Amino acid sequence: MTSSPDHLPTMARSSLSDRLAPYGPILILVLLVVFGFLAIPSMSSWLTLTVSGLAMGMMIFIMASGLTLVFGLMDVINFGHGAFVSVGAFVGVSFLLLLQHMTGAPSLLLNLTALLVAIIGAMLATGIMGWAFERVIVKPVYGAHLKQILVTMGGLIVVEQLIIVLWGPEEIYITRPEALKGAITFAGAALEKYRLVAVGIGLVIFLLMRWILRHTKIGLIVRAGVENGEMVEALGYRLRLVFVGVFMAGSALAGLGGVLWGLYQEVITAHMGNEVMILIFIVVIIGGLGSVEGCFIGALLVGLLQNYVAFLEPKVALISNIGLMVAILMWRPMGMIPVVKAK
Amino acid sequence: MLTKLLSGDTPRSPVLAVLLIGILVCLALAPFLFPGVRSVDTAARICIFIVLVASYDLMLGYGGIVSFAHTMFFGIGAYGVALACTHLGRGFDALLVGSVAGALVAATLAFVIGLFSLRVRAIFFAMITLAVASAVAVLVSQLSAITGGEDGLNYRIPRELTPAFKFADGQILGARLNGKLLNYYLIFGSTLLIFLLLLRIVHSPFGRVLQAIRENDFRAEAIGYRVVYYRVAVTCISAAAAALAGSLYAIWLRYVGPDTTLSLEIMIDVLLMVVIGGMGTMYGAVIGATIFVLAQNYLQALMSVASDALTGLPVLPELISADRWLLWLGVLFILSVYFFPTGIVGRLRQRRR
Amino acid sequence: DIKIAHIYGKTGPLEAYAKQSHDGLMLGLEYATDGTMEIDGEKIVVIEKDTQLKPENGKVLLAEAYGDDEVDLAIGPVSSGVALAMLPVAQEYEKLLIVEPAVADSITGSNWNRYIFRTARNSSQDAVANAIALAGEDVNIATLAQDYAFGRDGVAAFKEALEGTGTNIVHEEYVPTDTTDFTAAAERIFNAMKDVEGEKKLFVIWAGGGNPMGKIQAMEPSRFGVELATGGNILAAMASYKDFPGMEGATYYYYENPNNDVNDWLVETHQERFGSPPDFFTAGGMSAGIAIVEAIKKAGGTDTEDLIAAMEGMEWETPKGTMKFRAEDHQAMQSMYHFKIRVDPDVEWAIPDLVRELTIDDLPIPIRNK
Amino acid sequence: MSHPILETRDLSVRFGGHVAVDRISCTFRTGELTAIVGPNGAGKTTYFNLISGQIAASAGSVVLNGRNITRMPVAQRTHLGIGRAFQLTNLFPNLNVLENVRLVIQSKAGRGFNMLSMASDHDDLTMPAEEIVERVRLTGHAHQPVSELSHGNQRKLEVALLIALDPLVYMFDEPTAGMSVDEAPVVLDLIAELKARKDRTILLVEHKMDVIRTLADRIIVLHNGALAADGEPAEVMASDVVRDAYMGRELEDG
Amino acid sequence: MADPILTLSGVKTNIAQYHILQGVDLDVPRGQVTMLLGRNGVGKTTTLRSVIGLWRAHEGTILFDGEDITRRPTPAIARMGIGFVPEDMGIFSDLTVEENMTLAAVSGPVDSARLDWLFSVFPPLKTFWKGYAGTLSGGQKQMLCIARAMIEERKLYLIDEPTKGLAPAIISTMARALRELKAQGASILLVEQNFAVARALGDGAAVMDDGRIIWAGAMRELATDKDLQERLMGLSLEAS
Ligand SMILES: Nc1ncnc2c1ncn2[C@@H]1O[C@H](COP(=O)(O)OP(=O)(O)OP(=O)(O)O)[C@@H](O)[C@H]1O
Ligand SMILES: Nc1ncnc2c1ncn2[C@@H]1O[C@H](COP(=O)(O)OP(=O)(O)OP(=O)(O)O)[C@@H](O)[C@H]1O
Ligand SMILES: [Mg+2]
Ligand SMILES: [Mg+2]
Repeated sequence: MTSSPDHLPTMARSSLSDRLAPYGPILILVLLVVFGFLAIPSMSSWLTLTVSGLAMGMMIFIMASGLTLVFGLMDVINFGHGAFVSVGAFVGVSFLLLLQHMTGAPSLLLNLTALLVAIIGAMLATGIMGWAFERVIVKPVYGAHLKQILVTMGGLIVVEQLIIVLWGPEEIYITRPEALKGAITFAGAALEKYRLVAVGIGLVIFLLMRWILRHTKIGLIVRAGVENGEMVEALGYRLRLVFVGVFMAGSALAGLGGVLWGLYQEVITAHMGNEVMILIFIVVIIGGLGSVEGCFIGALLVGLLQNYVAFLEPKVALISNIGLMVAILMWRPMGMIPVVKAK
Repeated sequence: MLTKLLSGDTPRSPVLAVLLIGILVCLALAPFLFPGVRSVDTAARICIFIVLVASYDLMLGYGGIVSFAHTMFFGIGAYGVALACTHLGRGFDALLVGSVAGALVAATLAFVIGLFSLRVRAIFFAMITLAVASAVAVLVSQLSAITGGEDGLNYRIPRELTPAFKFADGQILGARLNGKLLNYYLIFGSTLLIFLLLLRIVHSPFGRVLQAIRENDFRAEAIGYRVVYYRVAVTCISAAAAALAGSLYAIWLRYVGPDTTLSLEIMIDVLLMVVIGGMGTMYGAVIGATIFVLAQNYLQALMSVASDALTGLPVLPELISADRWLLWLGVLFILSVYFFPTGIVGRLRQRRR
Repeated sequence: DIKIAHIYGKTGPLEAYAKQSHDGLMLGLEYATDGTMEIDGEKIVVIEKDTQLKPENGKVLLAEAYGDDEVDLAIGPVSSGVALAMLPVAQEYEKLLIVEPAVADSITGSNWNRYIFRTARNSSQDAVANAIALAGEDVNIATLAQDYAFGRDGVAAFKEALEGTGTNIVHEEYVPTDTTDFTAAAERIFNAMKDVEGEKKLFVIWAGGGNPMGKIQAMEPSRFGVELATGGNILAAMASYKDFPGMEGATYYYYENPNNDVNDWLVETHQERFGSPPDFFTAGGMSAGIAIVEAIKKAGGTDTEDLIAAMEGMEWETPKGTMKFRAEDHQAMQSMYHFKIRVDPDVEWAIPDLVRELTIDDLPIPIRNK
Repeated sequence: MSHPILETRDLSVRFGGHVAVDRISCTFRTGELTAIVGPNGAGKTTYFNLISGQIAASAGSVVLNGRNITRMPVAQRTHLGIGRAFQLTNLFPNLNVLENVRLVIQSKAGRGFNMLSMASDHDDLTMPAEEIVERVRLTGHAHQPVSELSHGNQRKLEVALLIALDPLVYMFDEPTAGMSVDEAPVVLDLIAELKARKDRTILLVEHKMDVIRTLADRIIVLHNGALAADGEPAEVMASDVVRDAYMGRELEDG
Repeated sequence: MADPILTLSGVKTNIAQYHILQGVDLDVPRGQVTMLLGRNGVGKTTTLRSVIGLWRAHEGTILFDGEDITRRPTPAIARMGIGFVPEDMGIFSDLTVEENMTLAAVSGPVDSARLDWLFSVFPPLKTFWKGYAGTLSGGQKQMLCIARAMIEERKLYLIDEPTKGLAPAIISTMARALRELKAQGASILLVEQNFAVARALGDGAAVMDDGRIIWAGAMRELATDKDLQERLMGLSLEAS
């Protein structure tokens, strides 16, 4: 028996809005799709726009997921993330060009194998690059946002220039593997095959990340380490190792995103990664820094909204993403699913 | 007296003092020391960027506010002068109206953004400013009838400020005595004035509050400072100063365009200048702007010399070729943050302790 | 010595164009001087300056070239924005600027001054040539362009050129410049065209990356009988045209299309020196180089007024055949090439087979500098 | 004891479903020192947060000098006379000790928006700051950045800031926690001095019974967010609530 | 007595240019509670941090369980079996209570029997198990921090002012918990300002001043000898 006083806090019933709050982001997504359905007169257009919007969102998610991981877990603002996307694309495309006999053949299996090889190659390359990046560039500036912005920006420039030195300044044009060209028509709507592959890969990545973050300690160690690294070390974890690992994983994800994005664009340049950075940042921010789920939903929202708006009122598409971000931040100033709650 | 002028912020390091005096002398006498279109242009740009960077440092280094919209304010000032010159005709009144209007618009916009979004976390504020800045850039591009769109605007400034106006014959030390010279001294004088003013603000009681807010805004509020008001105030001041820098730039260039005044690239340059020089030390702006603008203008030339010297070796000339100057600028980026974590000014002052 | 400044965006996103342009310029000078690089015993010296694609740099570099380096004339730049900033400097220093390869109409239009000549084609030439290539009775065209001044002007010029040809413009679609997903635009276009009778074409005017052609093709426009059409591009970009066999349009230059001595020399020399055929911007650079030599020879020196007098109305031979500086706006009138795409698996890019050379007389280009 | 200066009426706050402060109504008079006790998590700090404005109340009101301040921002309450020292040290870590105190005095003097004079010229601010640093015996550290102070000295500075603010209502949240046995009296003496002035209201959260015994005029007990007892020290200390919920068994020697 | 679990000899630690520890010699006997006492700012915290390796001793040696740990990296030291409760608590406020505890169980999943024991000592942890640590009250944070160090068995606990901010009832239960720990065979080095607690818990005591240990001996001796207290700490502790 101990003599601790019983302390039972007074609990009040939580209201409906309190209980609905966690599902808010999903609800918005659903509402958006319904809105699209009501606003778009043609059923087939709606289907085309919805599916391709979701697929676009999925590609953005893959590119953004690495950033949100590094950003949210390690509190590192990596403006150089775009460089990894570019490098991923260049390495991946180089592999695909080497495997032209496989990509040129009209066999889905051969095509996908080639794609897989390209992806693995790109992820390895960007992963290793991430290791170097962390060692040389990011390590001295943990905890200092501003310096991170600058240093990673410097890294971005250097990597872009190195790409130019290695691959030359010209844009490289490529075509998708044979079996991934064209679209499947379904109920009068054209669903691009390539986008369907992107949806598959995106889902796998999402589920995998979720599982790792929920069921292993890595997420905890990193989040705790950002707040108080000394204490995590004093608990017995080799924080540096974990940080490097997470950074490499984030970079490899960017590389994967780069391959997919490069194949989607069918043209790659050294600056391609940086050009999507604003979009990626928007997704990461509206999702809530560090939240994989938020990033996922945010990316889908962006993809869908962009398509709907561009269809309904192209002028507005100029600012639809920015508008979305501002609106979401007004509603939830910390993003849709904030990971960092206490202060 | 001098200390008063500098608001009590003496360089506190002999090396720094020498550097600053050197820069001051070089800028003050630039047209005579380095006659030549390019070098005088570089000097003028250094001046303008000193104002821009110092105004940014006020917000960032002292206010602890990260904003990506600073070039937007810069652009507003520049477009203010450009539009006034286009519509009011050629005259000093147009310059004045343009500058004042630009500064006012910038401050107002800063006020609105600040009021709405300075309550959210710093990083979100940064992103919101980024969004607003890109929205403004889109707007400028869309309103091409007024702003010239991507092509920008060419316009005429008072004849007294152009090379065509010769107020005396002949040259002094290679400098032609024409309106361009007057234009340069207009820029230089304004820079000096604005810089000293900013220096004073930083060392005023207001500046101290800013510092406190940057350290711990929660506690600053608890000892009686309305954090939001101070943040909004500093954003406005900083925006107005940036707009003035933009006006000076517009007067100097006689051209404005989105790439020249609104691009994110300039924003990053400014950030870098602040950090190289030393955040939260007004003098850092001077050092940072000087070094960076010089590097931007002359790194390429320097590299082509180096690359010529290395022809024949494998890969190296390719890496050092003048076309790869950006690569080395990037390396400079990284190294400067690495070796001058507190900026050059911070480093110099520290060594003395 | 004869000093010439080449001021262009050597570094930055347009690096590849810049290199072609410069190589072409040097080849042009070489060709026109028979390899001596001298005109009447005076050596030609070319100074290169990099604008980094920044207008403000273009301005000061040009001023430096005229003022400090005392060049006789200048050439450049790659980007129209930079060019527009540079125009007043030429006027201020009263020296020549030959614009190559920036295309904006306003360079020899509303922002023109008498010190400006342009060897490059302007957007109208592109638009008119494409209009001729696509026009026909019972042809219905939708356009897709970027939503800013350049895109809208291009479409306007294209429409103007189509007037009276019996061709219908069914729909104009404008999308933000940085668009990467063209699903919505394509849906709108398909919806607009699906019930139209007759031949249906989608004409794409696009500058910079994010080329929409492949993405729209992936949505199978053939379902609605819509064919894509666009102008020519650099060879690397022509690789992606392989998905469009039979596509028609008009191009500014493809090395197999012109048939003249200058071009033969260019193709041969370029292969020899660089191991590749000359590209889109190489020809323009060369035209400018030859123009300079011819003009100086004709004027008998480098005095600006003499040069202007010599160049107005001057005709000279280029890889694209005879060009002529129109006296009114100093724009070089030149041929364009109506092409049809052929795919040859052994060639890295799609081949724009010549259908018809559109000569100066075929192309009614409006004068806009008044 | 004179007129009531501060009053809370049915003050409550909820975090999600958890009612952390539950309808507390209480009046505080000028010159009185009220000790607030209660188990950890009873809501003492939260009650303070509601009064000084760090947290917005879910229901109820705070009245200062007859004026309803429930919806006012923190800074404005501070100017009206509510001052607060924090339980977890909360200072300006990279400024030195003197500058920390000076900032408070400057705030009181209302010179925050003075932009065109030099801060170092304001001797009328610096001198009182030096005096207060002296009073908490930190003179030796006056020019040291706060981050370099030991924990105990940071606690002293925390109290110094409140003294510099000199509000009508002083709120101390465990001021002596982590202070060594020979340093704590410095702070306790300062509080005693304030009490002796009779023109200030003092609220004190404290877990150390001996401190409460010597200083308090009145004790209120919070438990599970609600007011569980209110009255004379001796009487409250003897009550069952306090015995059961708070004191537990006395520490026996091992 | 048996060999001490922790021995510091001649440890000198500098922070930046300040010489904080000026040669600390200290033995922590196995299976005992050793109190580290002294005025504010004499270097108690610095001593603990030097042991766990968060600050580096520039001179002298630190032996733990017979091994020299002076130059080892912090995680390695911790994994040898040292639990550390820092002065500023070092809780992870962005993690929930549960996550804080899970993280502290370095060698595997949380042992539920041990967790139940901790819940009985610190009931609020159970109540707020899913809540963010940053929203806990000051005392609750302190409890979490101590519980976190105890979640797994350790050979030695370094605890910096654990009772600061705890209500008397909790202090007494915590004291019990520490005694139970000791009964399980753990050794404890405890910095404490509350002399009543020190007296109740301590087997041995060491008093610091100016970066040195100026007295070490049995707690009982210090507790009963008022003169000694006066001499070491400048006042009589009995008063409180
Ligand atoms: N980061 C630092 N930089 C410089 N000096 C420091 C730093 N941290 C602590 N000190 C100094 O080291 C000395 C010892 O500090 P330490 O925290 O070990 O004291 P302590 O005995 O634990 O005191 P307390 O009881 O107040 O916690 C103090 O004088 C303090 O000012
Ligand atoms: N922002 C918050 N979000 C959620 N719960 C909170 C928040 N702030 C406080 N609480 C809860 O309210 C309760 C009261 O906390 P409070 O800090 O007021 O306790 P206290 O009486 O000061 O305790 P202590 O003596 O330990 O400091 C605690 O259970 C705490 O978990
Ligand atoms: Mg509390
Ligand atoms: Mg301590």
